[in-house]
Amino acid sequence: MAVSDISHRPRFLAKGNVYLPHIAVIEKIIDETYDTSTFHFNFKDEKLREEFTFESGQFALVSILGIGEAPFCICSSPTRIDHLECSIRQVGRLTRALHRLGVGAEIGFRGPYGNCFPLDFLQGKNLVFVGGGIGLSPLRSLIWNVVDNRDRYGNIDIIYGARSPADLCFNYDLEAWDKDKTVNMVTTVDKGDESWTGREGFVPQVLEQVAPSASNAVAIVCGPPIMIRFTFPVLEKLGFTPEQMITTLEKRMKCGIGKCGRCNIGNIYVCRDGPVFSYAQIMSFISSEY
Amino acid sequence: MKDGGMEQKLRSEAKALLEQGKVDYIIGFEAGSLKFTTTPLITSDKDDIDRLVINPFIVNNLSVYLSELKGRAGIVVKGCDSRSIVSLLQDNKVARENVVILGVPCSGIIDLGKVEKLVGKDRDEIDDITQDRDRVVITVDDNRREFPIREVLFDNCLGCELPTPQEYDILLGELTSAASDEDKIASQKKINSLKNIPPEQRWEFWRSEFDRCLRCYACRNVCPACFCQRCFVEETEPLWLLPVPRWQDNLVFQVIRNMHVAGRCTDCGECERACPVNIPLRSLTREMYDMVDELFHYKAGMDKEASSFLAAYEATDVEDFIR
Amino acid sequence: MKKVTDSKKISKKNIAKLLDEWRQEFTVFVPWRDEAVAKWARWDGKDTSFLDWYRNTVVPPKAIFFPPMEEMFSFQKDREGYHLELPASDEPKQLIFGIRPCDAKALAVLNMTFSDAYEDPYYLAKRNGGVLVGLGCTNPYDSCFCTSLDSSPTDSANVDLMLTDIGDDFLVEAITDKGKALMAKTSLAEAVTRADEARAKDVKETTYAKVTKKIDTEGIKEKLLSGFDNKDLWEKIAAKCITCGICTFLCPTCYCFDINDELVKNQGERFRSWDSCAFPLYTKMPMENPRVEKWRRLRQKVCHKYVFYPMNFDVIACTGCGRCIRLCPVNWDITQTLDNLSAEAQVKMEK
Amino acid sequence: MVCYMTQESEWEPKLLGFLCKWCSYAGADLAGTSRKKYPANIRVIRVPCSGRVDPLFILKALRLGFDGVLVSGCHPGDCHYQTGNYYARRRMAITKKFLEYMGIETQRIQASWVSASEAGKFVEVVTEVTKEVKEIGPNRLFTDERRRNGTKTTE
Repeated sequence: MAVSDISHRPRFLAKGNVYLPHIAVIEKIIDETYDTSTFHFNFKDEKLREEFTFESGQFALVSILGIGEAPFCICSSPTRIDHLECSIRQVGRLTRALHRLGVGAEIGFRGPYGNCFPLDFLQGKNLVFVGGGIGLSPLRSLIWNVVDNRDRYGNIDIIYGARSPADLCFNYDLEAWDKDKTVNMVTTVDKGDESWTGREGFVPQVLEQVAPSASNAVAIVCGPPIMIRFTFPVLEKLGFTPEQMITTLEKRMKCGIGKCGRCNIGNIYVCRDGPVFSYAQIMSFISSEY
Repeated sequence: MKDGGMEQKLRSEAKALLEQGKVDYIIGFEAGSLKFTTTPLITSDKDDIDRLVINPFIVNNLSVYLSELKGRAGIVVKGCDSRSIVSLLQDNKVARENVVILGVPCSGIIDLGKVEKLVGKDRDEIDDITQDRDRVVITVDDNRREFPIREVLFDNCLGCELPTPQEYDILLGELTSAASDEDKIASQKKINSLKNIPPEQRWEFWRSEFDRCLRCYACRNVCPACFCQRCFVEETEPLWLLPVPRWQDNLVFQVIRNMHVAGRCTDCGECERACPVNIPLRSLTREMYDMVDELFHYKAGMDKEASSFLAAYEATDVEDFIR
Repeated sequence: MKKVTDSKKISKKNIAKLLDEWRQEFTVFVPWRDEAVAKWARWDGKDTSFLDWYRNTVVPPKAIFFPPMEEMFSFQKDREGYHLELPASDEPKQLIFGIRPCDAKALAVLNMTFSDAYEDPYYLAKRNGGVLVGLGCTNPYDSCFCTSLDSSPTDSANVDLMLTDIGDDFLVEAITDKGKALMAKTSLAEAVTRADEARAKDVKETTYAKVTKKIDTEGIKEKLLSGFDNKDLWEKIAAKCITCGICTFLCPTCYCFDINDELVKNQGERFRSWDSCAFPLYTKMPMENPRVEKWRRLRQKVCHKYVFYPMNFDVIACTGCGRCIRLCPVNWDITQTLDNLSAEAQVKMEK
Repeated sequence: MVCYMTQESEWEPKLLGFLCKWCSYAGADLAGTSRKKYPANIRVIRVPCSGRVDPLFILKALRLGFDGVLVSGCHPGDCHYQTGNYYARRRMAITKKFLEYMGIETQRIQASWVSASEAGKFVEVVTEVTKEVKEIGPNRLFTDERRRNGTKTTE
């Protein structure tokens, strides 16, 4: 993979009409599972390609003009930006239409929006990544970011699970991290099939077995809400404080910039103040509003 | 209809129903927060029962709450509302054993819009509105004026065919009689004048009416016959209509809504009353009601044993329009 | 207290002339009642009868700056790809004549949202070019409760020019530079007398007293938060709600919107339109919906206005215009809800 | 969706037909295979039964700019599913009448019974419907006033 690191570029901010999407062209589509694909794309505008920056954890509103718009996290890393990547699962009108597109098709892209994973806070710490299903995509951006600057961080544990072997996303990345001697990669599935030789078990249980130390560590958890709900108690048991747990929230969004109102929980707007939160920030309302 | 006797009877019956555990809730009316208004009261608390009222301002068709409540409910209904319940029974949306129907023989509900027009004052500027049989006394700034009640009733009440509930367990008063033919004709005035203009003008009329529709869906949500779990306008695959208040989409939405409630709509007039921008929706629903009656001799909510209108057919149904 | 000595007066007879002068420079909007509904419309150049009947409009003036539906951009698709085009903005300067203080305050609230973090170009382009000419109420509705929310029926805080009805004339106060510039241009303004000023003061006081509906905003945030997780209470409060969009669509401070695309052949448009937290689809995601039950949606509406919005912008996002009470098909009354919640909080504290 | 670029005199109506696959669709097929000519104005959507046709389909077609809609199914008593066409008949009756009340020309909404063997009748129906719709002119029901005279041809 040709790697160009853009983390040194001045931060890109949308100018003018923030609702106007940039046009991007799909360069490659990788099928991850039967219903999920990763789209590699690049801006049509050469100048924008040079200027554009983002940080791990940020999201963008991807659209097909005429169909609609929806938020997706940028799942590639800012340290590897030949192109941008979004992993998209077929769940509705827009995502199904996206899956009907081929290489060369144009999509709308506006962003990046939202906050990002707190790299400063993570530096020098041991990192525990806990991911489930397509929830790996925001983590993936951060994991590559961290791996590409390996000396700045302590131990890295990655615990990733999916419902079945066929539901595992980013197999090529999983392999790369598995080979990486400086990373402890644990892959699990809820239920394996005949050819599956790896671990079986739900992510929270596997996390408990792996039992990473909480000392000087931060856990970053992304996945379906049900997994998140069961993972936090396990982390607490392992000695993680709410400040040591980081997650991303997912809400329905239309504007992405804190105006349209639908991602509002309490006084926060997930699009404007999130999507990355520490458990300490959200523990008060996660039970009642999420 | 301000009938102390009826109110007393309602309260004692409702209390008994709750006390004997025959129902889990009572759905009735209590005084509203504004002058001359009432508001639905949905309660399982015996102490709330004394707030129940019956007066000429009990506008809402409470049967709209039936399909969402769990358990058994005692419900206060007027003639048209009771037919909505029958219609819900026909569609199996409500089980008969789960409702105790407290029937109010209705002598018509006062349309505050008409009152306002009649006296040239807004509702809150009027001091008193009292019904005395077929007269109504309206007092504004100590000035008492008397009008025939028919001048201030809702159009659908004016032409009401069945003011006494069609289906009830407890009847709270004496039977009332249907509207006179003269009143029935008067209640159809708007529709008839529409029918008398050329089709292009009629289309133009509806176009301009639906131009101001905001798509708040109050007409749909207030309608007991609109009980779909997910309305066709909310469907995205296929996307029938944009959820955008353009007159074209607004009009299609309303026409299709009318198709869906054909044979279910009992002309309770709630859609028109709820509309914040006063689109004359009853001119659509009532025409559909009459059309169904005329073509198929079917009136909504009259027979709980009958099949729902659009889920049935007769071998002899009209087909003169088919080639 | 503002100095009233700078004020002028304008005869009611001259209002048509004044509007005509302004019409040269602005698109003038006035309250308008076609056969069905009171809303805002372009002034026709003649009719000032609204001065007689106008109490407030059903559709709030937010609709002028933030319309129920607007085109965000259009696009064309050809062999070279998509071409985007912004709609032509032909009406940058709009003058709203006769806006009520509650609605003017609501626009100030909308300003906060639409200029926060990212600027909303559609709203701000219209709003920044707009002039608000306020007209104090003399006859508030029984559903109005603006005096409980740091405002009054004659509050001049959020307008450029403020008019107060003093009989045959309007007393005119120029509040902002925009307003002062407008007054400097017209020759219709006359000097005011002591008696006029006294009359204006009297009108303001009398009207203030006419607003009888009250809510207690003291500690309202804490009270609402203390009952936030009380499911039974919220279920009871929401029982009669039919979850239509009336209260939110016609609320002058509600700003939620939806974005939708339409494509016909190779050209299309992206629209934004009002949306409401009362609708279940509002928060629906493909796999789940955090607010399926209607009490959760209603709770969001109430708490957003009285708790969350103040936490972000330091102002309650309700101006007491009373539309949501007047227009609700089931007479769901937000003031009663706030009372109930306060009472509940009281009981809880006593325990 | 329909273009009005052409001169009025050259205008040909565009019809949408919802044809039951057991009868009318087969009838149309037979008309084709037996080289009977019928107007090319009709576009066909095959439906499993005339009972499948929702009034929404009809309105959507008009909304999209079709000048007329034809729903065609099996003769009474011949429905493949026993009764589907009876339900369709009720629905079509109120749809047609109600849309007429709204101000839509009644000729734009048409219904027919055409069996699989009635190729001749199918040709007849389509020819007549085309003629009738042509007489009343293009469907501009849903065109915006401001666009009616312009060249912008969508909606």
